[in-house]
Amino acid sequence: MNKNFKENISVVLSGEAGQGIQTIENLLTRILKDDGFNVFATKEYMSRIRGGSNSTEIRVGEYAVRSHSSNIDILIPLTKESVEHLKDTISSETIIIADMKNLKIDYSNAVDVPFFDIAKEIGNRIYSNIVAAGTILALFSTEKEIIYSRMKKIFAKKPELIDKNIEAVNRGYEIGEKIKNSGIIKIEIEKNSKIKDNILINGSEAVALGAMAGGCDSVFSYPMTPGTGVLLSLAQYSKSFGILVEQAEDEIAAINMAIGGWYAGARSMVTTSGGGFALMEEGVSLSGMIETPVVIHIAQRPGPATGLPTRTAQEDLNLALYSGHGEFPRAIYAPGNLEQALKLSRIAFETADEYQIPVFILTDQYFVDSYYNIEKTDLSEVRNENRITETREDYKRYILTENGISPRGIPGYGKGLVIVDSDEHDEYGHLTENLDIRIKMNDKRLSKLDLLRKNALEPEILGDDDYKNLIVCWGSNYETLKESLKNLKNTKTAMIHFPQLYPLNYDFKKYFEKAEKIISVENNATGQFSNLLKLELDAEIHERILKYDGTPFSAEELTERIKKAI
Amino acid sequence: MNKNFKENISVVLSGEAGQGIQTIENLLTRILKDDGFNVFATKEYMSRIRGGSNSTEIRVGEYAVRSHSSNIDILIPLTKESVEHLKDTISSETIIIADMKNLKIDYSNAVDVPFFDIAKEIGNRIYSNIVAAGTILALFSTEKEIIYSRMKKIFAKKPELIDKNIEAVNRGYEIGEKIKNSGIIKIEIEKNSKIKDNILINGSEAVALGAMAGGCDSVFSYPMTPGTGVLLSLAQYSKSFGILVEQAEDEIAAINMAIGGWYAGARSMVTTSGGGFALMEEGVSLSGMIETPVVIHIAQRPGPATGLPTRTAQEDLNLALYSGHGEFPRAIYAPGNLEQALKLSRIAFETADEYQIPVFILTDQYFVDSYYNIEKTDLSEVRNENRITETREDYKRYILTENGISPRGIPGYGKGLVIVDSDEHDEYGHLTENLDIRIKMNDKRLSKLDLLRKNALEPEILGDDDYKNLIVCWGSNYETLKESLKNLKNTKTAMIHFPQLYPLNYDFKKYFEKAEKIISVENNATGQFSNLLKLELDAEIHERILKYDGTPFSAEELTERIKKAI
Amino acid sequence: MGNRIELFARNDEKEMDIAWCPGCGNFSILNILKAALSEMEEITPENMVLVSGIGQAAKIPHYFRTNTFNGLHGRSLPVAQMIKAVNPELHVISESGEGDMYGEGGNHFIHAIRRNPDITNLVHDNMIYGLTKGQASPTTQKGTVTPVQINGVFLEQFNPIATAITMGATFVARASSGDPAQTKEIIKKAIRHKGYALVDILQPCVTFNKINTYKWFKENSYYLDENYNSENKMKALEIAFNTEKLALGIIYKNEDKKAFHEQLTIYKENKEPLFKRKHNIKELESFINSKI
Amino acid sequence: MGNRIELFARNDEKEMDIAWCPGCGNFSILNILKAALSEMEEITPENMVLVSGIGQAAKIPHYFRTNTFNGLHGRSLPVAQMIKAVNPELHVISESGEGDMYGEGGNHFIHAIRRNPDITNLVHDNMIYGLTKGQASPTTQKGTVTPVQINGVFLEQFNPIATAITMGATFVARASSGDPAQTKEIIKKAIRHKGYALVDILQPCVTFNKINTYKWFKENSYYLDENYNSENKMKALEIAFNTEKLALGIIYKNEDKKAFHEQLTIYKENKEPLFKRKHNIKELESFINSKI
Ligand SMILES: Cc1ncc(C[n+]2csc(CCOP(=O)(O)OP(=O)(O)O)c2C)c(N)n1
Ligand SMILES: Cc1ncc(C[n+]2csc(CCOP(=O)(O)OP(=O)(O)O)c2C)c(N)n1
Ligand code: SF4
Ligand code: SF4
Ligand SMILES: [Mg+2]
Ligand SMILES: [Mg+2]
Repeated sequence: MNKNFKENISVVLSGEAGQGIQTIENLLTRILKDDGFNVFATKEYMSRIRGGSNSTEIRVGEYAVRSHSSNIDILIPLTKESVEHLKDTISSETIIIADMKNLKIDYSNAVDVPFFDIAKEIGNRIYSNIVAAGTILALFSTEKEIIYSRMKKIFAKKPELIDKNIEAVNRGYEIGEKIKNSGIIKIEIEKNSKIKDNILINGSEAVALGAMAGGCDSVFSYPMTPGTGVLLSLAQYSKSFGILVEQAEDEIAAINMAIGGWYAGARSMVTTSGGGFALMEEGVSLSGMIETPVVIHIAQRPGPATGLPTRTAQEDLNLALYSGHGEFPRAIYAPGNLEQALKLSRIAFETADEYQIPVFILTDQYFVDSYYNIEKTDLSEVRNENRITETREDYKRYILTENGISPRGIPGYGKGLVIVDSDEHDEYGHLTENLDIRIKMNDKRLSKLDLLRKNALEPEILGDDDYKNLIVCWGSNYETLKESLKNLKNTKTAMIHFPQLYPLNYDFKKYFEKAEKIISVENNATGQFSNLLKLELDAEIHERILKYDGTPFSAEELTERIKKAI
Repeated sequence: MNKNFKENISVVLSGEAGQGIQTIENLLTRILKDDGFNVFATKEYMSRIRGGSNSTEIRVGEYAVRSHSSNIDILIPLTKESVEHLKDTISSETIIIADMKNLKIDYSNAVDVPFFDIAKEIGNRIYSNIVAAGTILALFSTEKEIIYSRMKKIFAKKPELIDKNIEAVNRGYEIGEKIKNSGIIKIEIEKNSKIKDNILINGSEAVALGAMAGGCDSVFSYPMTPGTGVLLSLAQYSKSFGILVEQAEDEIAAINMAIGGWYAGARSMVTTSGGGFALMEEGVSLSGMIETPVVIHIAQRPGPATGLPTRTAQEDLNLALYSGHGEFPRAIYAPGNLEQALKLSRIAFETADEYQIPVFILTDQYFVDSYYNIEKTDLSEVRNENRITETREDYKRYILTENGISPRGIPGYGKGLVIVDSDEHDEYGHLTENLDIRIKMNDKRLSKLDLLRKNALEPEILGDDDYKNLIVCWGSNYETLKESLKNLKNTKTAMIHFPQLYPLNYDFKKYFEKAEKIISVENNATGQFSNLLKLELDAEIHERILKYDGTPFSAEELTERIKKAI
Repeated sequence: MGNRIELFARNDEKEMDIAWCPGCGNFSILNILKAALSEMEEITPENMVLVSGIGQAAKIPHYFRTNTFNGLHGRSLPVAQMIKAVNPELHVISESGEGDMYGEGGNHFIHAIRRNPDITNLVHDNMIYGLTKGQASPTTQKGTVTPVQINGVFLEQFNPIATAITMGATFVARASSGDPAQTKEIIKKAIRHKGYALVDILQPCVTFNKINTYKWFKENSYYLDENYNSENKMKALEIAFNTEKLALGIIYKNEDKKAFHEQLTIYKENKEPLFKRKHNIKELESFINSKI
Repeated sequence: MGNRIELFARNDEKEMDIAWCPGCGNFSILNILKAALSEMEEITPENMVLVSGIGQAAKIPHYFRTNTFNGLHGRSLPVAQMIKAVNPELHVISESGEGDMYGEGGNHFIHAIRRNPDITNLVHDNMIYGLTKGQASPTTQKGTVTPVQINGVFLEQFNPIATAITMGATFVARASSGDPAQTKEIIKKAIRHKGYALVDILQPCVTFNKINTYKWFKENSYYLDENYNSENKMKALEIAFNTEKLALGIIYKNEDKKAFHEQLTIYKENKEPLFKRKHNIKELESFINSKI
């Protein structure tokens, strides 16, 4: 069963919640990156704190690997159940490295390593995950110094744990070297020393950091998986950057707090998931009416209702798109990768500020929980603009202007008064039932949509310029589809990815007019974005590739489904 | 300025909140109906309890008059401001009957009647509205007996008021007779003695009574204009029919209460307006997930946010259509007239019960506040069906069936247990993270949409069978468009009205394919139903006639706009 | 009697994969509730409904054999109240974590009490958001550091006992998951109480709450005296405000108030649950047609 | 000083069309608030914000000259708290009807108090839903018949004073719209209190509440004694629970608690409101690039 791995390899670690799968995910990805590999890690987990079966998939490559693979090259299970749990993705090619005896696993393509016995020798069964990590690192021929130095950083706050953990890694490493030398597993993936300077973050962190680049100085949130990641990141960063982090009593409070924050000059966001956002809709409408910005991050998960709380989906585009009663403009961004997340979260704040509207950042569980290395970021172009105006004495908050945007004042800055009202109002902001003013104000608000549309971010097209088949996707399917496209090797095929989902520039029709066959890829059961494309761009989607079991597409799976569809 | 009125006449009464405009509306419509006239009354009012300017429009006709007219034949103002308020609708043809001196009104086409002085002679200025009513009734030559008998009914609970009021009516009547005899105003509208047996209700009452015909036995609501009317009606009817009426602490409680009610075997509804409904969306998603029915009445008003609380709009179709996170089926009905309201509210309960989904009844302020006479209703065909099943021991709430519908049990009825869960669940209703079951359950839920679609209510087509122009409308524009179509006298033009907005049977495409020009009529700024028709039926709407100033279309206005559009 | 406990066990109890951490106080509460119900002959899995929200505690109905409504986070009380109202023959228990009940569900908590519905409200109070991994809940103690409250909680701790009494609750108790025997008795009394009954149950979360441990709860609580008069509201409040030492037992009780459903006119003449009633369509028709 | 009252009057005050009924208690509250503010030199229309929800009471900011946030029904407190938190230089008053504040907004009410934000919460308590035409509110008296509660309200009356004290409010008062002089003084103290201050203001609704009239309020209320010690929580609660006779004045006060914004780390070193701060993009860039 000797196997050679060249371009890339996928290693999956599985076990129960509480067995420290996340610790090795963190350890391995960082160390392998330090060693010059491209890394990608994604996890899938159950809605529980202990037990069950979770897994982390780590892909390591010579070239950037940035999407989930349904192919497991090496599986390291820490429970018997987790093998069962993954049975559909284990192939005849998969090599299992496991404590076969202790786990009572019976499998032909296996390398038996007594992880648990070794851990117990070190002093505690819980070290078994670290032993396993050592084994893997040996297979990658990672130097000990690189390992130790990263481990010291990771355990910096718990120095008492370092010795035992290093012992565990060493013991695993020994075994890994034996495996390597035996020739069973041979990893020949090129390293690139530049990669060690890459940053390694996940989607939540990218959204949080991007928001900060957009000037985010306050976050109001009620915890909800998988939206909480952004809250936790901002809380953590608030140590170094002055960020007001407040957990609200419920989601309704959260969005009203954020709007109150913006009104008084802060730049606030909320972060939640579909069910929590459903409670915020009246607030979205308030933002639309009083033209006070707000930035809303929704990390999607499968519904309806509680659904599958820790799984992934793209089911809440319609929810965001049509949220709030009445009619008013909004913008929706959906990052396709970490670079986009950094950029679009920043832009979300800028758009909110400029157009004075609610702005959405739509991600999903798969996206926020996935890590990979990206190049260092360059913010030198970022302007620290704050469009608030110093008010004059007779300041009119809703002065009618040509493009619908009225200079936004805040209380306490200038001589004027800032009056906002959720009722229909006049230019000063005072309640009115004058129906002519109503029409003017409604037109004013909606007219901002035209400008938004004109300035909509361009979609990205990849593949054959001279395409016949065009595959449309949004959000986290970007990198997966990119990999599939490469696998496909089909000329005449291109992909198009929309970083901004709404509104769209009517010019974008041209991309669809060229295509003979249009295929969409979405993680939902009804094709929500496909419908939007029909409404916005008259695009007729010929085939919809949909998935709604709570897991992301893998590149392999998507390749196959596209092949069938073309 | 002598004027003769033949087929129909419109009389407008205007004044401040608190001046008893509603009392005369009630009095006049009922008495005129008793006298054999077709009557229609609609009011427009400000969001305040006293003061401001409100008005009631009463149309009286030989044939059914069922829509707002922008034409005022006779105006009876009780304040000077209310004349100003109506200035755009007063034409050179309008006759004003008013206490010119006291109101200090200067107008050429006026009949001066000292309503206030007479009222003071009777004992109190507040009788002026009744004096005015008397004047109008004399113009219609309504016999005193008819007037007295209705007044006795209306004042049945306050017998001490009857004498003064009858005196007031008589005094007004005398003056009316003089005007009539002078020939200034001559009303020659035919009476029809059958009409006196017609029922006279408004939209709120029709929705409430229809719901009761659908078995509604409980209502949970947080007050919100204009949705409160249905709550008040049900509260009032609960005296004679056993209905549980509970005011919830907020809208979130209301919808969860209603779902709890259905779960335990009651038939519950909520009633609200857009902003209140925005808070219910998580609950809608719950209903979709646990397949526990709920009926939601939304009386629309202009948004966003608080908007124009007492005005009318059709802005919340998208809100209902896309409400709730995740994907699940729903049905939306929107009555076009009172007969439809009686029927569709009943059907809403039947659909909710049969398909175990959230079902919407969409109305608007104009609709719920308008009165007219309709024929007596016949419920002999109504089956008192309750589809709940007596459970067996091993009852599975979500047993997979061919059409997606599982027999619905309730706790305490049968030997089985009824387990519902907002998480993804297995056939028993227990939480699961099995992804195969997830797909099956999601498919099961969504498959109900196919059946709903197949059984969708047919739209109604009126006008030339051989149409080139097709005018689409929904909800309360039905009767207005009908009248406009009559005015239009254009052959080759037909109208289509959808009592069920969603889902639509794909067969309905045929109605659009035939048309050369399709025009839509909606009370919103974006054409929400037009977009839905594009998505559902591929209908391309060529022209959208939209109105969003908070007032309904009048037949005259709509006629003009259609003429331009054709 | 011993056998009745089986009644409330799922058929597949052996294979049942419980999502709680080993050592969690929830296990104990699950067992206590089963034991309490098994000792109440009037209750069967068929004539009761367990209503819960979302959270670790709120998973409890899945480990039970009974009618279950596992609804939305924070929304168990509106559901529970109206299940009881439309069918008073059912025994209704609304059960969830304290975040669910006092945080997201806070408005329902205060207003449900005002109705005095005849339901039992069991709250697993682990002073933390368990399922979402350890953020502060309304009852989290000041100073507790969490991944969100990185500098420690400084909000006033929510006092469920005092709040319930203030709102006019008719049965207010505190119990501990660490003491099955007495907690069982408290729960039985709560269920038998005719009106709204709150039992706030102290429950260690061994994973995320390292402050309020089994030991801490033991050291910081005491049982009310046998002779304690639970009908004195001011006294009860005084006890409730003592958060140095948490009182266990029935802190306040008032048997004189009618339950919500007992005040409803729908049950004045007809005691039948709504689902058994036939609507008289003929009568409705005449009623509509009388609106002339 | 007399002149300062003009400061808070709208320029178009003459033409202003006030939506309240003649005789409504809201007029008096409007005037009292203007008078109170005019006597507080530290406050100007520019450095304060009046935040309201929706209802008759909530229209008050429109008859005022000041910064205004007239938001959603029930949601003034979340907005008001964070306006203060992001700019502590502003004086923030959150004002609405009791339905707005204790009904729809109930969850914010209880949890806002736990934060002790330095805002003033004025509640026009007319014991009825005015704007929606007379349904019961949380403080509606038992027995009141309304178009929805056709057989009379039977829910326990919500007690805002007792609730606020129970939640740990640091300033809790009741006042009457019928007594401008004393109410003005109470409001001034509430505004000057450093922390959350509730003033529940009894307000007759002459149109929809025929029970709790001017006369009724007069006959059923009394002022607390001059010597009354408002720092005794249990005593304050006892007074709060006496709903036969409603106490007027400052019922409870606690000056020892820090306000919300005073506890925030963002103000530990830098006192500037957030809008004045420049974000250091270079520093952020290095921070991001250090995440290797
Ligand atoms: C509307 C909504 N908001 C947030 C969540 C996420 N959520 C699930 S459980 C929970 C808190 C659980 O805490 P608690 O009620 O104390 O229960 P425990 O897990 O501690 O038993 C939260 C915030 C949700 N499911 N729905
Ligand atoms: C979400 C939402 N629900 C309901 C309403 C309707 N509404 C407006 S004001 C009000 C009650 C007002 O009562 P209160 O707060 O006591 O003020 P009052 O009018 O008595 O001064 C209600 C229910 C609304 N505007 N928004
Ligand atoms: S996280 Fe806490 S509450 Fe949840 S199961 Fe584990 S120990 Fe129990
Ligand atoms: S309805 Fe009542 S509260 Fe509203 S203005 Fe009139 S009297 Fe005042
Ligand atoms: Mg908890
Ligand atoms: Mg009120």
